[in-house]
This record gives sequence, structure tokens and C-alpha cells, in this order.
Amino acid sequence: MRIGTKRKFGLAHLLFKGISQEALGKIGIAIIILFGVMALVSPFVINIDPDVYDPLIGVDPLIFSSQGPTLTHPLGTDHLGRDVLSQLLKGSQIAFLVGITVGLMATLIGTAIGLISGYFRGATDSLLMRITDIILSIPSLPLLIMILCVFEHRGIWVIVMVLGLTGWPITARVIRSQTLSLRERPFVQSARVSGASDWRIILIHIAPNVLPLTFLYMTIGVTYAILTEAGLGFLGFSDPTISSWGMMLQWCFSTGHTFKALYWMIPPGLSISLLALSFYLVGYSLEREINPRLREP
Amino acid sequence: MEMKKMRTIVIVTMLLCFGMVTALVIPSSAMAKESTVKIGLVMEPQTLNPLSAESEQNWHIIKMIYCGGYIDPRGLYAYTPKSLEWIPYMAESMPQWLDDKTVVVKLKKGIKWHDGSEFTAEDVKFTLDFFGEFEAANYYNTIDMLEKVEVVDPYTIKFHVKEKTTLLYYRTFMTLILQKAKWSKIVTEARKNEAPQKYIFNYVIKNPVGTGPFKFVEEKQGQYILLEKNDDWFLKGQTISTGDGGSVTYGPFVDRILFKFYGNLSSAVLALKGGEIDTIWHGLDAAFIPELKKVKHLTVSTKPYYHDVKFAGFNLREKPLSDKMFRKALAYAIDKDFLIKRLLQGYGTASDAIENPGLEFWYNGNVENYFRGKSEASRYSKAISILKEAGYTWDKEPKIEGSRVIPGVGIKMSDGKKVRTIEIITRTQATNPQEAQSAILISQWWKKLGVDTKTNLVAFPTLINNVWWENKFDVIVFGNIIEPYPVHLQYYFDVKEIYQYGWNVMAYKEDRYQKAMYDWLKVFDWDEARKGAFRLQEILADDLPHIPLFVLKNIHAYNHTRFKGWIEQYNGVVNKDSLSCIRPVK
Amino acid sequence: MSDVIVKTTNLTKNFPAKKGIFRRSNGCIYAVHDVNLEIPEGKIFGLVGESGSGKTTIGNLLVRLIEPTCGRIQLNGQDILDLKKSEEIHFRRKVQMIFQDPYESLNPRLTVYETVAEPLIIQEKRSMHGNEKELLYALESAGLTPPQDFLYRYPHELSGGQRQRVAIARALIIRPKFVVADEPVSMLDVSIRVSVLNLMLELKDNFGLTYLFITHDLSIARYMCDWLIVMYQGKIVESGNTEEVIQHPLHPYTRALISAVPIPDPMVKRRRVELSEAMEDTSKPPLRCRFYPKCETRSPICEREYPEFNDKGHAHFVACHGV
Amino acid sequence: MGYLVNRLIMTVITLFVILTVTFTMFRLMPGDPSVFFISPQMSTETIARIKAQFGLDQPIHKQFTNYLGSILHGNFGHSFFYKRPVLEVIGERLLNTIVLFLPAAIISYLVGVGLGRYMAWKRGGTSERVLIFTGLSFWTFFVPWLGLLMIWVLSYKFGLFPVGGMITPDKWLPGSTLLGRALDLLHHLVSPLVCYVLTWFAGNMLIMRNSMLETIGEDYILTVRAKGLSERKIRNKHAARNAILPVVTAFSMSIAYSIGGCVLLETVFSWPGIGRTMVDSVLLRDYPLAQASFILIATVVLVANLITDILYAYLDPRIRY
Repeated sequence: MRIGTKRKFGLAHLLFKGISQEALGKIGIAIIILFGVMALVSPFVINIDPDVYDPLIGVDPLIFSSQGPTLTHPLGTDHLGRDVLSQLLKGSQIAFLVGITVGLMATLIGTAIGLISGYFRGATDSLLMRITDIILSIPSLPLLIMILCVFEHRGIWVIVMVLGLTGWPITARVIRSQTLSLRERPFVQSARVSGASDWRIILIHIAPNVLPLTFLYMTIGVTYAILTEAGLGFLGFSDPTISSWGMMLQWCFSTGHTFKALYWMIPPGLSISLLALSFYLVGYSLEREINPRLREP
Repeated sequence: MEMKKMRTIVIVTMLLCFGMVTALVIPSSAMAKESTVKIGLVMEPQTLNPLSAESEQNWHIIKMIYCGGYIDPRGLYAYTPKSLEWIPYMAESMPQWLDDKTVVVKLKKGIKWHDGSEFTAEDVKFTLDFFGEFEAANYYNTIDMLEKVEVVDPYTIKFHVKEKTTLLYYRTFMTLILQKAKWSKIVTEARKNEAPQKYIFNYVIKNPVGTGPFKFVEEKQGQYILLEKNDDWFLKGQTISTGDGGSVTYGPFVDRILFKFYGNLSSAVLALKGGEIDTIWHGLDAAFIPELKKVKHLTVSTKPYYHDVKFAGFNLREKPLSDKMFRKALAYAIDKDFLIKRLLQGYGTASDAIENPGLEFWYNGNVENYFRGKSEASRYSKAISILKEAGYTWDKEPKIEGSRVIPGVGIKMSDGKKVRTIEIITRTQATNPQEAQSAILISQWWKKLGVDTKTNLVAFPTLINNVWWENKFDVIVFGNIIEPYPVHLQYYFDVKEIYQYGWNVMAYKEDRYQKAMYDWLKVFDWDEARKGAFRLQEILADDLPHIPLFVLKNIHAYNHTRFKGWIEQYNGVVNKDSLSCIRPVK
Repeated sequence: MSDVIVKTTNLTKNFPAKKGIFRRSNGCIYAVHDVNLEIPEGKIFGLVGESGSGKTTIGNLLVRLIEPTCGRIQLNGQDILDLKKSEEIHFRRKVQMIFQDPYESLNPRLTVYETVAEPLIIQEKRSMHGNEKELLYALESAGLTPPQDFLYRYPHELSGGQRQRVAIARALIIRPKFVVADEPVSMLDVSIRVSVLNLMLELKDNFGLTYLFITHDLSIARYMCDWLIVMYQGKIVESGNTEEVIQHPLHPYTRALISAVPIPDPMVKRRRVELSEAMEDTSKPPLRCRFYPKCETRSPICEREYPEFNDKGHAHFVACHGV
Repeated sequence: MGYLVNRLIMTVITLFVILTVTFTMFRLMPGDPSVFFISPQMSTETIARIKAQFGLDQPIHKQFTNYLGSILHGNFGHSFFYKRPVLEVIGERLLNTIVLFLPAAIISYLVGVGLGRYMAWKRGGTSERVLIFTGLSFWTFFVPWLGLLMIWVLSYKFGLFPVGGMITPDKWLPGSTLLGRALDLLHHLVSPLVCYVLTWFAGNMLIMRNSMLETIGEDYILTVRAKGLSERKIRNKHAARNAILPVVTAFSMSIAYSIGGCVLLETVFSWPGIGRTMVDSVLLRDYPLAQASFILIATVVLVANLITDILYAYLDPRIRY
């Protein structure tokens, strides 16, 4: 028996349609795949010779200052003689880890809060929306830095948690307004007449209908996470024991190589911008699918 | 976009510009073409109040206005510009000891404050009493040896002291002196306040008055500070011996000094290259040297060393770091050459003693150096054998295979207990890249010995809190300020400094050192003092309360087409003497 | 007259009214005011009136989608407004609703199976699987043949008529006693309206239902209903047997309403009653006749007091001083 | 009136919560600002006495009530780092940020709205695709990196603009002309401004485009078109005027976010603004400065939101609270 088989109207279908019909969506997917491959390739590159290609502790014994691209170091080395390419590859792993985890976390929390707030309204709504206001009315980077300062150890997971736990307000607002309109729709009333409980209505009737929007905001959340982690890294607040792209840029900037070693300065910044862009492109294409009015006539 | 839209944007932009223009203050007078040295600073000064200024950048400015200071001090006495011998400055002659508890200092006559009034013994007494009464943090060490200060006549002061030590010379006699006329008003106000220290601390000095070579003109917060020359400076036109055979003639010969603030070094360097500023009063990173050397109008000075020694200090309160053999093994694992060659790009030197190797007179280069410069394999095999001898065991012992070190795992103490994770605490990458990167590298090296090590990069207040106040740390990577006379041999290692907030944060207590050190403090003879300092450095290198790492070159660059006569000193070519001596190039 | 299944006593619903940027509270809108209904079992009870007359509000009140401001509602003699949580589910089982817009009343993300089975799952705590028998029967009864073709379709794959049939199947699957049908055919094409109406009539007989049939279309009301209630601005103005009310309308508003229904025969001329544009402010409690500003036959008493609801014989009630 | 009062009360409560949260957070951080006025050589009693003067010895709830009390008197205290009244420091930094932020926001708003309007009208064309791609690319650009690239190209390679800072002091010394100062400021403003506008306009552009498309679909546009008005008039007068509302909301909601973004911009361009000051004060445990700047920025944002809501109701007669 095929129960709940989603034909034609499933999320996967929507995604596929949204992305494949739009040239920009294809570009986005292509970039994501490119960086995905980079992330997967990273361990192999390190394994060639961990003493040389480990992004953090490997150094080329023959190189004592930052040098431009050569055959052994296709993107050159930093001032310690560490391979820029292997740092970049490792960085793509971290970008995915941070981006996807934070995106998921923020979207889940945002959706849950939006649903609860929009459905129950009243005091719950007021309380949750005030919390949203508070987070939105404090500039994000100083707020994050303040929270991070409370922790003595700034491991990458602390950063992921803090980003995830503060990145939800916009999603929550959008989902809430969507929920407010959905809860007055006849099919929700019909479920209520049938005796459905509040949670059943939220989970079975409202949540699936905000799902595409949730997915859209997740892609935006991933972009936010990648850019913010990079920003924290650039200011020196990311995990110092990993080689994230933001940290790479920070090393380059703080050691005075910014305008001297373009082979070191360009790749991390470009990667951050491109990966952020790719998720945004996917989200953008999806948005056109969700909101038919935005499509061409 | 159509023309209309463009027009709107242009109009709005223009309106905004005019709005900004009208918001500006109309300038009053016209400035003639005068010579102005433009100096870039990487951080803006917080205050011109010498009682609460703490950053070095801040002191650069205060030092030019006042005599004396906190870093690179000179007050009643000073160091010669190059050999760093002790000479009278605002004092007329060397101090005369009446007995072991009383000393008399005579002042130069005719020294004028910037407002024209005369500098007298009253100012000195007022200043020291004031520091004593208000317990100013910056000056606490200048007054803790004093019993009483007495004015004998306007040019003679008598100091009653607790004991006769060299500390008195290098602290009290070199401290900054404040003008009694100006500050007594502030003090009266402060005494009325319920929080006098806070009042003094937060007092905003709008128009500082000193006896220094430059006078304060104006400040634009966050943007610039302008000083002009003091034609009445008591050293103007005088020639003094630098101590190495040469001599300098003091000016000042430039009309103004303009301090401009940049948020980061890269921007300041670009400004220097573009001719926007004449020099940067901040140590430059080695990475800038090649590009700066290519610029025709710049001279890059790379000889002198910076006045702080980077070190890895141990918390000796707990096992296993209280074990000297364990620390020695860790010392063998550190590759100082790697740090110099790669991290500092060659612009630095390894230090084996807690002293600046550039100060050749005081630096003992013959102390134990823990195989510095030897191969990784030999250093590690020595470290492993020391650990084994001391009874340490491993889950998996580190091994040497050819020239490679196969890392060990899970080192255990002689009682069989596991050595816990050792945490290296230091400032963040953005605050101090060399320290942070050294810490990360050192933790990797120690891991190879099977010692689980991690790095914790924290904000400065956290570091102070964890290390100095709570003594909750294992290893700290930090820089110790080295003064021209090695008084730091006392305060970083004295048992008296072991308490909650004390300087001797490592809790180093060795009787042989304490005894040698107290003897040394009483030595006033220059050569004897040198021998004593050498001995102290030897003991430290053996006991290893901390491992000295390196000293950075103090790289400065200046525009030689605009000003000449720069003096290369122990703390860089941009210094107080240089600015008092340079002349415009015609 | 058969047993009364639903009875309301002084049923009133006010909505708070807020106007202006600064949200001054201007009292409230009296959407339904002091309504007493007795719906006999096994009948189709029609509720007619113009938009905004409070028909839908009454429908929503009866199925407890909204709570009344005051007044009582009884179902089979039991008060439904102070039910316990555990009793509420039994009430839900007896009362169902068919909504106006079949494009909106089905969850676009659920299949027909999931939509129709939902009341069963909720009411009888069943699992999602294994309800095919009931489902196929319900769909077939609702005129969707062959029913198995429809089980796994999504609403967007169905026509408007099919959707309304799915909605009906969903309403009926738990065998309710009382169904509120809120303009069930107004969004459908005229061509399929009759078949849906016929289906509803058929189901009434097969399942022994009672309908509250809300509509603004008098011809449909006449076709469907046994009993008719005319509402105007939250008040009942006239009630009675359908034919009686339509043939002999007593209230001026009912007369105007009936005169507006086009007659298919071009030869027949009927005097059209034109109503003025003047409206009573519904944000004030009704102190005078609501229809006063528009009424052709008003007299001074109409402005002073609200007319009583009087029996004019043949169980024909009307609230008008002029009758 | 009730609505306004309600909103104001809510704003005050929100501010109070922000204040409490920031206050607590700072006390949770290891280390405190007494690093600025305590010397290791002082005796424990001296240290205790001095700490007491700064109120750092009291239990936290006491410190909090004291702080609240002085804020109500308009006294935000002294900055531990700058040793000046906090409001003075913030005022100066905020002004610097506004000098950069306001023109940048207005220009990116005008550019975004103009382009969005154009795109909605020409939807489906190649120009739209190109604009979207360019816009999104800039939108997701890593701001400091773009800044560095701009400095590299504009200042380093071609020497067109200063490398950073807000003014060249030489041009501001006594004797300089008003015009000279203005031009100098403008000269410094160009690079960060362009960087800001480039990374910001796409947001307004996309919102405007979407909102415009929604508006075009409305029936009244059809009615207007049926009246025979020119396309341009329909677009500019009827469609755009209604479509602009979401952009206004997004603008007010993004104020806080963009001040956060200013931190990076200010770091790269050495701009002495409020964002950088906030970060530094957090790092230095400069409680009074950090707390006050968090609260003041939040106040600015909340008031901006309030004004937008009222403006919104004024602009769109359909919305009534």
C-alpha cells in the first residue's frame, strides 16, 4: 500500500523543479558540488605527506617564507611554509560543517518558534516575538562576540551552537506570518471541526505547508552562517586550531601579507563569497518556484 | 537605469555632501608652511592622563610631552641614548647617599614647564606624595621603597628610603614628574570626591603640561593629535655623548609632530609607502620589509630588537610542571630556530635567558640552550631520555626513526598517574599574532612527546584574570617587558611577588636564586652588576621556571627624504631621542 | 414536529473593532445578536441573508470554531459550551462542517486518503493504515467513482466538484448527526451545482443527517431547505417553512431579497424593491430596528424599540412592527 | 493612542531585557576591567579599596541596581578604556558611523529600488538575469575581502583613494579651509561607501522586484492600464508607490544587522566607528562602554522600527492597527 507517496507535489520535486528550471539555480548547484568535491578530496591531499600537507602543522622543509604557486604547492605557501591549497581544501570541509549545521539548527528553531508563535498567538506569541526583537535589535557580530567571550574555549562547536541559537529570528518571523494566515484557512478549520488537537494541526496541516519556505530560509541561513563564521574568523574569533577560510584570511591580514601574497589572500575570500553565493542562488531559484507570481509571464 | 534616476541619486549625494560640509567647524587661523613630522600609530591613545594611560602607543605621545614615563622611562635620571648607562637628566648630578637610608638629589636650574613656570623640588615631592596617596597603578613601584620625601631647597630633595637598592634608581628616580600647580587643583577636587582614585583615573586632561621637548596643541578624538616644539626645552641645543663614542645634539628641530591613527598595520604601511606619513611608531611585521625596501624614499631599520622577550612560562604550583626534569624535556622539544626562521621570517633572534640579546652588556649568551639549532631527532631523543630517567612512562613511547620523530601517546608520571592535558594560554591572534602562533606550534611539538597539549587563545582581560588573579593556568605564552637595566630579574622571580596578583605568577621559589638576587640588588658597580645578572640568568636557565623563546627585531621605516638625523636605539629608530634630534631635509 | 437537535439561546457574538493608526478601541461589531434557534432533527434548515448578516458566524459558532460572547448552544439537550476536553471529542464526532471553498478546505499537501481518513484517525485513534474499506465506501457514497482512483490523488489533481465531494466524504466518514454546510456550492460551476446538491439530499436520507444550510441564494435555499431563516445584520428577521416564507414574505427585508431573485420567465414582471444605500452601524448594540434606515414602511415606533419576534401563524415568525 | 503607548511600553521592556542580558553576560565573562587600574605590586587591601571605588566589589545584583539607577539619571558612567564619559565616546563614534552609514544606506536604497523597479517591469529578459546574478554575487561577497580588494586596486595600484581612515589630519589642521576638509572627508568616504553600497543594494533590489511583481499582478493595475495611462506612469506612480512598502520595512529591520556588518568594514577601512568600538569594548571588558553601546544601538533600532510601523500605516491605508 502506498501511503503518503508524494506524487508531483513533494518537496523534492519542488526543489528539483525550482533548481533545474533556473539557470542561476544550476550555477549554484554546480558551485556547491565543486566545493563538496574539494571537501571530500581534502583527506587525500593531506595523506600525500602529512608533514608537508597537513593544513595546520605541515610545513615544507625547504620554504621559509610565503612563496607563490609552484608544482608542489599549486596555490603557494603561507609564511610558515604551510600549503595554502590544503588549508583551502580543509576550509571547505569546515565551511560545509558550519554552514549546514547552523543552517539546519537555525531553521529548525526558527520554524518551531514561528509555528508556535503564529498558531497559539496571545502571550506565547508576544513573548517569543519580543525575544526575536531583542536578537534583531542588537548588531549581530558584536552580539556573537559578546556571547563567545563568555566561553573560555572557543571550539568550532561552540561557534556553531552560538550561531545556530542566534540565527533564527528572521525565519521565525516569516514562518509566523505564514502560520498566521494558514491557521485561518478552511482546511485547518476543517481539521479543527474534526477534533484535531493543536499539535496535530501544527504538525500535519501547517508545518508541511511552510516547508518550502523553511527550505528557502535554510539556504539563506547557510549563507548567513558561512559569512558570519568567516567574519568572526577574520576578526580573530573563530576556532584558532582549525584552518577555516576566515582564519586563513586573518593570518594573511595579520601577518601583513594582504597585498603581497595575492595567491594567499584571494582563494579564501573567493571561496567564502562563492559558497555563500551558491546557496543563495539555490534559495533564490526555489523562491521563484514557491511564489509563482515571481516567475516570468 | 534612466537619466532621471541617476539625477536623483546625484542630487541626493550632493545634498548629503553639503550637509556634511555645513556641519564642520570653520577653521580659525592660517598655518604657515612649517615642518611637521607625521607619525602613524596603529592604535589611538585612550587618554593623555599619565595616571591611567596604559598602552604603549599612548605612552609614545605622553613621553614627548612629559619627561619620564612608564615604558622607556627618564625622569630625574636617564640612560645614555646608546650604551644605556645611567646619567643625570633633570637632576644636576648623581645621587649622594648620606647613609643607607637617606639619599639627596640636586636638580638642574632653569627647567621650565610648558606654561613658563619653573620646575622645582616642590614638583618632585608633590608628585611622589601624590602617587603615594592615590596609589596609582602605573606608579606603584616608584613609591613602595620610599619612606618620606623632603624638600631641602627649591633645587634639592632628600629621600628617606627603606633600603639602599638599585631598584630605587631605576624606578623612583626615573619616574614621571607632574606639575604641582596644575595637579594640586585636581588633587583637591579628588580628595572631596567619595571615590578619589576613580576621580583621578577618569580625569580627562585636555591640555597636558610637561617639561618635555614638545607641547600639546590639539587633539581630534579617534583621528589625530598635534604637538608643537618646545623652544624652552632644557636640553635644547645641548650635545651629549651617546656612550658609544658618538654624540647627539638635541633640538627639537621640527616644528610639529602629528600623530595619526590607523586601525591596522597594513593600512598604516600603505600610507607610509604613499607618503601620507613619515614613519610608523610601531614594530612592523617582517612581511612588510621587502616591499618597503623597494620604496625609494624609505629607509628600513632592522637592527634593534624589541624590548620584550617572548617566553613560555610554567605554573610551578602543580605536578607535572613542578618537575624540573619534565620542563627540561619540554624545552628540548621546542624548535626556536623554526620560530625565528618561519614565524619571524628571520627578523628576530632566539633568546636563552630572560634578557634582550640586543642588550649585549646584560645578555648572558652562554647559558644552557637546550640543543638550540640541533636536529629534531637529537633534541627529541634527549628529551625522551630525560623523561625516562625521571621515571615517566608512556602508553606508546615516542621513537626516533632516522630523522623522523614518531609521536608518543599518553605519558604517565613516575607514580603511574596520567599526565593531564596541558593548556597553553595566550592572547588572540589579532592581538598578538607571534605569541598565538608560537603557542599553537609549541603545543604541536609537545604533543609529539606524548603530552596532550592544547592552545587557548583568549582576550587580554581573560588572560590577566586566569593567570595573574586566579593562577588557573598551565603554561602561558607571553612577552616580558625588558628594561634597559635588568630590574625584571627581581620582579618576575622574587618570592615576595608570589601572591594572588603578584608579578611572580609562575610561583618560582628557589633559595639560591633569591639569595643571589638580593645580593645583586645592592650592587651599584656597573661591571659587578653585570656579573651578578649573568649569574642570575644562569640559575634561571637551569631551573627553567619559564622558557625564553625569542626577541623580535624592532623593524621601523622612515622617510629619509623629509627628515634626517634619526638615532638607532635599543628600542628602534623611532624613539624619543630621534624625534628630538631629527632635522628637516632642505 | 420532530425532535430538536440543536438549540441556541440568546446566542451573541461580538468582534472587537479597532480603527486607526493608534488602534483606538471602538467597542465592537455585533456580528450575531441574541439569536434563538431550534433546529429539528432530520430537516434541512436554511439560513439566508446578505453578506455580513452573520450567517457564517452562526455556522462557526455551532461547530465551535469560535466561542460565543454569550448565550448557550445545546446539542441533543446537552450544553456544548462547557464541555470537558474529554467530552469535546464526542461532540466533534456528532457535528461536521462543509466549507464554502473546496480549493481551500483541503490541505494541498495531503492525499485524498489522508484527508478523508483524518477524522477516523482522530476520533477512533486509528493508525494511518488499513482504513481503505471505510474510505472506499465514503468516497463512493460521495459520488467519486471508481473510488480507488481517487485515494492517492492530491487536491490539485481534482476538479472543484470532485474536491467538494472529497470534503463531503471527509465530513461524513465518522457518521455525524448534524452538518453545517456553509455555502457549499457557491464556488462551484453552475453546471455541477445541482449534482452536488442532489448528493447532499441523497446523503441526508441515507445517513439520517440534519443540515444547517447557509446560503445567500434564495433559489438554492428553496430547492434544498425545509425550513428557512432570514438574517439581517446579526438578527433573525423572519423564519418559517420555506415555501411559506418565499410565497408570503412578511418582513420588508425578505420581500426585497425575494424581489431581487431573477425570474427565468421573461414575461413575468415583478415589482423590484430597491433598497437605499443607508446602513445601520453594526458597532452599536441594536436599540432600534436594524433595517430602519432602509425600510420603506417604517413608522416612528421602529426607531424607538426593537420589534418582537412574533408568530404570524403557520409557524411563520417575523420581527417587524409593521406586520 | 493605546497602540502607541503599548508599543512604547514594549520597547522599554525590550530595552530592559537587553540591558539585563548584556549586564549578566559581561559578569559571566572571565576577567574584569580592574586590569586597567590595578598593579600587581599593590597590597590586597589597596586592590580591594580601589575596586570598591569602581563598584566592582559589590554583589552583582547590587551592581545592577546601581547601574540602573545611574542610567535613569542619564549617567552611563565612564569608559574604563578611554577614561572618558561613555556617552562622549559613543556619540563621537556613532557620528562617524552615521557619516558612512546614512549616505551608503540611502544610495543603496535608491539604486536598489530603481533597479528593482526596472527589473520587475522587464522581467524575463537577459538584463534581468544579469542584474540578479550581479546583485546576488555582491550581496554574498565577503565584506572585508571586497574591502581589501578595493584597497588593493583603487588605493594601492592606482592610488586613487586613501587606504583608510576618515580624514587626512594635514587637511584638517588649523588654517585649512572648509571646502578642503569636506573634500578630504569625501575622498576618504568613497571606498568604504562604494564597498557598502555594492554589498547592500541587491537586498533592496530583490525585495523591490518581488514586491513590484506582486503589485503588478493586482487588479487595480489592470484598471489603471485600461484607463490608458502610459506604462511609465503606471510603473512609477501606481505600481512602485505601493510596492515600496516592504522595502521600507526591510530597511528598518536591517539597521542592526548592517551596523554589525560595519564592524568588518570599519576594521578594513580603519574607520573609527561604533561597530569596531563595540567589539573592542567587549574584548577589553569595558563594561560601561559596551553596555551603553549595546543599549543605545538597540534603542535606535527599536525606535526606527516603531517609526517604520507608523509610517507604514500612514503609507498604506489598508493597514490599520
